[in-house]
Amino acid sequence: MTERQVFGPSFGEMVLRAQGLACGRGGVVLAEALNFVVASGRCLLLRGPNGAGKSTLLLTLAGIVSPLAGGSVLEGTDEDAGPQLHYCGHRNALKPRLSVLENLDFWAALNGPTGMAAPDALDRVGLGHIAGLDAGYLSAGQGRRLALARLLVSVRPLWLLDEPTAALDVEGHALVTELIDAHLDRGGLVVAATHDPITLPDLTRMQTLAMGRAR
Amino acid sequence: MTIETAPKQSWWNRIAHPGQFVAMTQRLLWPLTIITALLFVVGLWFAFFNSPEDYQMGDTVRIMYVHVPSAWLSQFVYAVMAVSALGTLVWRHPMADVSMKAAAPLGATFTVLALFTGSLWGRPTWGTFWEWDGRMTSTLVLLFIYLGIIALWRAFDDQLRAARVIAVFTLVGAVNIPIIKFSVDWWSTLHQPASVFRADGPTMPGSILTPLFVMFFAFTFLFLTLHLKAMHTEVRRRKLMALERQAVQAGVSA
Amino acid sequence: MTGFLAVIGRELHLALRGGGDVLTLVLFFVIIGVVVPFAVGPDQALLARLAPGVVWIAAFLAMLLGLDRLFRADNEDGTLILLRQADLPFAAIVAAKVMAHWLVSALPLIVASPMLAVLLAMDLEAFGRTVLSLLVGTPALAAFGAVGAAITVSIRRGGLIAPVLIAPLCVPVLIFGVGAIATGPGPDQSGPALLFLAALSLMALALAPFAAAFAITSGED
Amino acid sequence: MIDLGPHAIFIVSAYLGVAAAIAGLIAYTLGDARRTARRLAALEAQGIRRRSAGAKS
Repeated sequence: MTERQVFGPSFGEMVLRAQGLACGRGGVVLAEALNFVVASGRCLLLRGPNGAGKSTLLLTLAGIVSPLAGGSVLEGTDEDAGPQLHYCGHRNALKPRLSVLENLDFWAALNGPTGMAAPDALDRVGLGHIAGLDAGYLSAGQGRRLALARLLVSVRPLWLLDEPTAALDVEGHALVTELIDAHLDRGGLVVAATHDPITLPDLTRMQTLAMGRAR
Repeated sequence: MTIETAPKQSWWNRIAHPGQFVAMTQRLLWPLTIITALLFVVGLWFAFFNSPEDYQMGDTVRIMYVHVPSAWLSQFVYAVMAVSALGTLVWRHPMADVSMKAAAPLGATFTVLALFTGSLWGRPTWGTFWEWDGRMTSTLVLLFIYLGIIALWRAFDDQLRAARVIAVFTLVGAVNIPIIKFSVDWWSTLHQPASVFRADGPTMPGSILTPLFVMFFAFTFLFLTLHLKAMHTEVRRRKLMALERQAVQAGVSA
Repeated sequence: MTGFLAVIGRELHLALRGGGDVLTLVLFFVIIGVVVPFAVGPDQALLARLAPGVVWIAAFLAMLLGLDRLFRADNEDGTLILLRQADLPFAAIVAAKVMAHWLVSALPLIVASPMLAVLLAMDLEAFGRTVLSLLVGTPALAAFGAVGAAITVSIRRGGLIAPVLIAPLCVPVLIFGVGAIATGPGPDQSGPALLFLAALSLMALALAPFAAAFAITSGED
Repeated sequence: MIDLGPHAIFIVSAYLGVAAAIAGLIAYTLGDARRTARRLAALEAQGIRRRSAGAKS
């Protein structure tokens, strides 16, 4: 499990740039005047207390919530190439009545099966042995793993992860770190909001954005 | 925050700021009220003392003076809401949300009045309170659309989010209302030979038109006045909600 | 196209495997037909005259009842947000969902309608016309319903409000739907009515996915 | 009072109904305005002011 695998070609040079970004929901500003640059092969960790706007910032970057001011752009991508990001939120978007493999197959079909084959991805996140089971039987941690497998079956440069390690055990934490590391290896970008410390082997790849209403 | 360098803003931008909108239109409120009151006094005087009874409808023609303006407003208010909905969706104009929300109960009330006076007019004229006539039926459907919109406003917790969603529904309704009207007309002519409601047309003498016009303007100005006042209230309510939310937040971080 | 089919396939999968939902709707549809004779009396001639209207009302109510599942579950488990990052435009995904919704909520009703025809003493010709008008008209109901479901999806207890919102908009569908059957007295206008119904369905199907997608997008914002 | 003919009851009730509805509408609008203003004043009296953030206010 520890060998570094690089699947498919690596991405070109990309930069996620946010300028004067303010985000919030329901008319309440949660974070403002955010400026950051994330380059290919780098991971941005969002830190801060509950309610600091980490999740909202991720939703704003994903284009689901519109920014209150400023904006963000992923430079170096083709406008027509379709969505360039994977968003992985609190909710795992699993259908309990479909099997683990069927759940994953759907996302592969919808987002384009450009990455790993679905069974391989399940092996990678440690769910290979229960691929045929209904997703309803999965524990919270296993559901999380399945949600992470979705990032592997379709290749997209930018990952937006909201508490990726939530409900995961120690091995799971290691898995998240490995997945992020492998993604950075091929030139991907990661923005992750987390309370758990994520430590990549190469610390120079990490940058941190402290959020909170200390201002 | 982006720095705004526009030295002079157009009125359009100025009213985009809720607080300034209230400040700017506050002055309009009293003149509008006075105009409305005067129009009603004149209109009612014409309606009762200075208009003849119709040779066909007799004195019941006087119901028209409140029925027709109500019916007009029931549609005009929806048009106001539809334009505001466009303002919300296309220009993201903050006052458009407010206008849309303030108009809905007014429109529903005038629609109820149109139905109420229509049925009181129908009893002596047609001999029944309710006739499944094309116009009355489509007005009834319109009332349900209004009530649906009001229910929708009440169902949402977050009013900013509600505005955009309700704007979509308002526009869907606006596209649908002509279709509903057409289908109901088609349906009512299928089931009965001809519509009975033929009060308009060249047979109407000027002495009836005068009070009708005055009342028409009186009702329209009444709507404009109430709408403006309700918009001011709505702006304040939003400020209030923002402050309350802020108070809660302050309580958490303290 | 694979994405489009994947959405339809998944919806069908979920509906068929999701247990009683489809069956419950069909049951509801048939029960309305069973209840009507109790309410108006078992007079065959009267029932035959009411039958087209009753079948339409039953289909109308059953489809309104089934609306809520269209987006709600997907919204609650986070699928709806993810669908917006798919390669497919979101409106196309909504269109796929509307089609799937029609397949699992309208088609079973049409398949079950012979039962109502027997119970309500319809003759063969009236039954044929009813099936035809249901086939042409129910897509419009599904499309309008999708708009209502999309508008109410972000309301926590929006289950009841969507049918109330949508019912007035569906008046034309009901009018032309029953008009296309035309068993009553008066001039036979069933031909034009069927054409109007078809026009309504096509228009609703073309526009509703955009309106619904837009409503969902705005509701999340 | 002028003579309204045989249908006076309908005419009078139509006008009364409209008057009642409009009066209700005005009362509701004014009452709502007053209630909101009072709550806003109470909140502002507590010293809660709007931050400079928000919709560029």
